[in-house]
Amino acid sequence: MELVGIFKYLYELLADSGLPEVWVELIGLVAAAVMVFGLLALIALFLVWWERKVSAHIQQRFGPMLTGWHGWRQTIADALKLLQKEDITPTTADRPVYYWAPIIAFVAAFAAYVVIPFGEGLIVADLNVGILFIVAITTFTIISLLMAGWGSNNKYALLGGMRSAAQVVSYEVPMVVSILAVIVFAGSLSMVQIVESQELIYQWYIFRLPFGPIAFVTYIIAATAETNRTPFDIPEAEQELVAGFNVEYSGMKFAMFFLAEFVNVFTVSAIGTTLFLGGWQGPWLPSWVWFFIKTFALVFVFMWFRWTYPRLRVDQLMEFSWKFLVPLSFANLILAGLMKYSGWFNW
Amino acid sequence: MVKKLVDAIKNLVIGLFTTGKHLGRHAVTLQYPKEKWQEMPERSRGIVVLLSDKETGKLNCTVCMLCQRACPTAAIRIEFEKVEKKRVLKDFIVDNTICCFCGLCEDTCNFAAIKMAPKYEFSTLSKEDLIWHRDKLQEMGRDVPYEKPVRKKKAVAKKPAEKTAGTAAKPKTTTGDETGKEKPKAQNGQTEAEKAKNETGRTETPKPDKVEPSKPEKPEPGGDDNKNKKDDSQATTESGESEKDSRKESK
Amino acid sequence: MNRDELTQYLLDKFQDKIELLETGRVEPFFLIKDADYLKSFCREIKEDIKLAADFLCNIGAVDTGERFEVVYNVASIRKKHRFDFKLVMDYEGAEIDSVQEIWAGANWYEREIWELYGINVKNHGNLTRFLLPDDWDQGFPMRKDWDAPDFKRMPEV
Amino acid sequence: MGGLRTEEFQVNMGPHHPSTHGVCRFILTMDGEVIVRAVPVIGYLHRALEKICENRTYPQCIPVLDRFEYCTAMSCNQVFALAAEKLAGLEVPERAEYLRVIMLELNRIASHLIWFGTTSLDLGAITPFLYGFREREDILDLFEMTCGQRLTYNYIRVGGVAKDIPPEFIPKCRKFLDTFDHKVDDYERVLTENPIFVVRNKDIGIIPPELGISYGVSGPSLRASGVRYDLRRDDPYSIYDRFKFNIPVRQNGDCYDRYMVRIQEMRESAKIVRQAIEQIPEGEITAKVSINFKPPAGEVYSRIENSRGEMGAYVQSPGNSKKPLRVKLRGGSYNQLQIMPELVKGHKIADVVAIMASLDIIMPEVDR
Repeated sequence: MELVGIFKYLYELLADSGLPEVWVELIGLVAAAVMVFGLLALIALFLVWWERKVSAHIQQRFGPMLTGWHGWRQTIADALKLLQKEDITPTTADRPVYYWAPIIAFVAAFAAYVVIPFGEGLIVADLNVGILFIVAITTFTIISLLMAGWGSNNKYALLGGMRSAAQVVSYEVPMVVSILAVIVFAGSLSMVQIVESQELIYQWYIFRLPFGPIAFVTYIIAATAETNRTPFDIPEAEQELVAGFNVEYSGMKFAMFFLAEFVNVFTVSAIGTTLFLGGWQGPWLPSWVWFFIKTFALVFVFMWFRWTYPRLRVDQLMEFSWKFLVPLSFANLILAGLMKYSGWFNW
Repeated sequence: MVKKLVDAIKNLVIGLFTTGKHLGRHAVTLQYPKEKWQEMPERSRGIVVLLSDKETGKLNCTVCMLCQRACPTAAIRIEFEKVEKKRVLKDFIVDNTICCFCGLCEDTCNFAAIKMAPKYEFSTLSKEDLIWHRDKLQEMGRDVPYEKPVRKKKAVAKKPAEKTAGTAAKPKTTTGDETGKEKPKAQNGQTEAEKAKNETGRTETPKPDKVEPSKPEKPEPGGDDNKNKKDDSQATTESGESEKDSRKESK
Repeated sequence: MNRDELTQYLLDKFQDKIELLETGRVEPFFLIKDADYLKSFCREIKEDIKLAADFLCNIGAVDTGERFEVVYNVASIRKKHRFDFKLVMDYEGAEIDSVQEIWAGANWYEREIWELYGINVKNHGNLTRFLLPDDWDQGFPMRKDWDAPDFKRMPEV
Repeated sequence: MGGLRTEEFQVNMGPHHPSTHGVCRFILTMDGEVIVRAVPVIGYLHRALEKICENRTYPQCIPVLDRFEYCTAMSCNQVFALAAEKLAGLEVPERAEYLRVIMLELNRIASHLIWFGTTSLDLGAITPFLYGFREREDILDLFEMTCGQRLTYNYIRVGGVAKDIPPEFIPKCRKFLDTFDHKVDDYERVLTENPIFVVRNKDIGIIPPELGISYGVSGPSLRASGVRYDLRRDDPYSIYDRFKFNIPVRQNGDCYDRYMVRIQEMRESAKIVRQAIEQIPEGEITAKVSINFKPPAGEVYSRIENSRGEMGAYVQSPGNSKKPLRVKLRGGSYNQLQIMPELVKGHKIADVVAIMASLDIIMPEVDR
């Protein structure tokens, strides 16, 4: 709660200084946005490093070791290297499309954090349609991938872009429907209220049998597909499409895609934590610590998937979504509705 | 259908646990420039070196040209002049850019004059530096332990691989230029334990700081000469204990 | 069938069309006297129940310095025996018949022979360069008399 | 969809592509994600090994042929040594034969481990790749201990082997074999039953037995189609008739069966090595071979069972010469790449990768 206290203090300080109220609001929002941005950039860098370490240890290697303690400075060095790199635009590229694609991916990845509660009271804006906002914003990623695939004017990139469009559209459905099941129970679209409705551990939606676990698994699978990670990383698919949609990107543009991917992983984990794992709720520790522990645990699960499983083929992926995941999630939604209104397990 | 689904989930989880199991294990790799194998296998074929007599410091090479003839890539060139009907070595050139590290030269040599030493770090900044001449080859070979072969009468006609076969005949008379300091060669019907003892006696002394063969910062080969001659005095052959199993550095 | 039986059977079956060569060391080695007979020979050894040479191991051309030879190594998976036969031809107008209809795998071997030796292959259908660069114009490198500016022979010592 | 105009387009897969196992190029004509036509383009790795061999003496050919198929360089040594021995009528001492079998089978395991790694890598699972290479490293340590090199061994020579094994070889080999079965279990746990892996491989790239034989496909790829044909059993060379081992055969001929056959072959090879190190006698390790080895005139085709199918060497000796007149090499990958266009037709682009991985194609063997 100390963090919130600091914010409140600064806010009051500004208000006391005699500025007009509009300005105070504006400065407060900008400050919060900058803080969230900085925090997420740090988290993304950390995740890159962490993924490398996790993969290395799963494969009985060391991973980066030479830069700092267990190579913790490695991603910083990598980011600096990418910044210095020549930014190549293919001559046949569709320039505006090619140029805007990584920016849209980047912005879309970060915008979702406006409504994610990092802790009790630690939220930029508690929208009453928070979850809807997230679903809408994260879908922007498809547009950026499609733009990248089209704008590069490369066959591999085009195949990758098309694959990602098909994939994200297919998996958006089970993901939203599994989220809906939670919303039905919580009775609110606001992230804060969803978290507040699962105060005790048995109230977490993952433990609300029988619909909770099913919704959670559906959500995790759909989220893996949404973030283009193995076993659903067919838009990139190094072994088939070389690098898929970002095959022509280099330098900072590539870094933006890369960071956006990791921010997206963190996003879906954060949403998963908020919806199913009780968000910031937890004893003894400060609320934001609980939030980060749970979120990183989920991120680790995603990484674990990535370094264990092979990749599905594009048609099998669609088949899995439409023939299995979508019916399952809809059935689960009906089940959740029945549970809510019949009063079973309604603790 | 349900059984299939349960099986699928079960196997996915098994896969996760198998990779998860490895997460806690220690890495099997080495951090190369920092950690190295303490000791290369004795037979490891690295760079070609010329061996010289431990006492006199002279090269063992008798300019018989067998290695040059055996080389499949023509990486070896021997230059000699004839003094009183005897060949005298002028230069011995090994082109490491085309050497294929097959070890045929070592196998062919009957005088323990050329060897593929277990050294592998000899990268240079320019291609020309990889063409090594006699002096450089001799320096590289100073600290390489070897055993002088006991020559049978018709050793030249035999396939060289027989030398290591453990079937060599009893030690016989040696020729004049070999100063008779060699150990008796492994005999026929030798037990394995004896053989092992014999071989551990020949292990290379681990000298990590001396193993760097060519240092790019050194400008001319002439400067190399003097430095390495000083090093030569330190080149002692202590009999390595049986550290074969602990080749990886302990952590 | 062991080696002798196989040799005898082949000699009996094809009479004067083939000739047993002494150069073969382990498996029987035949010379097909008439190059035009190759295709029907191949078809017969494949369709004969006792020979059943259904597996083409290898086709290789040889430039002996005087003439070309094209060597076929065939095996039978069912009968588990193996034998070789070859064709001999002059440099001038060297030509073989394609055996792709009998063994589909012969395609690339014949292409290789055409490319590296300059032996023409009739009825092949796809004689294009594949091992050498597409713009290769330095002749047929596997011939004994082939020479090129950057081709070095081993120095004789 | 009557109003929508579609057209085929071409994708150049390779020569610089992560999963073409070297520098192979496929010109794929695609209809969306589906392949209409595939044309393999090879020759990027052509080193004219056959021409080089015509210019070398018999002992010198062996290090050159190490580069023929560097994943199983022992087989390359063996096939050429076998041809030269057949030409000269040499008898190889018994201990040398045992050493050869040990090395060949260990090399087969090492090669299959590479295949295992690249297969999983091509299907997107990166971790098994590293596991495979971890065990391969142990085998390479054994090789380095014996012959001094890790990849291009030059170990099996005409008339025998180059060096006897060091005394610590057998304990170390035994230790490796004892743990190896568990390691294979580990691999299987990650991939074999994994539903994603199964759907990626089942019914993909089916080789009917007749088509496979006609194209000259051999080795594990043919045995997966139900043809029980293994040269170690059916045309025994060396001393393979002394060992007890099974020949794994599967019936469907798809990628999954090829995977299963190879996995089981690793276990069988380990069995052979175990028997060989139990039985190995003392004795000479090489026959008497003159340094000026000159086989009499003749021609010979020798073939052995390599991890990628039948590996053969046709050697013609002109007589009274230290150099062969002609060396023609045959590798299993050559024929397996030839059949690729037939297999990939109608499949997706992701299946090209799966099929190529399952056939275990390696480009140096194709291009030579």
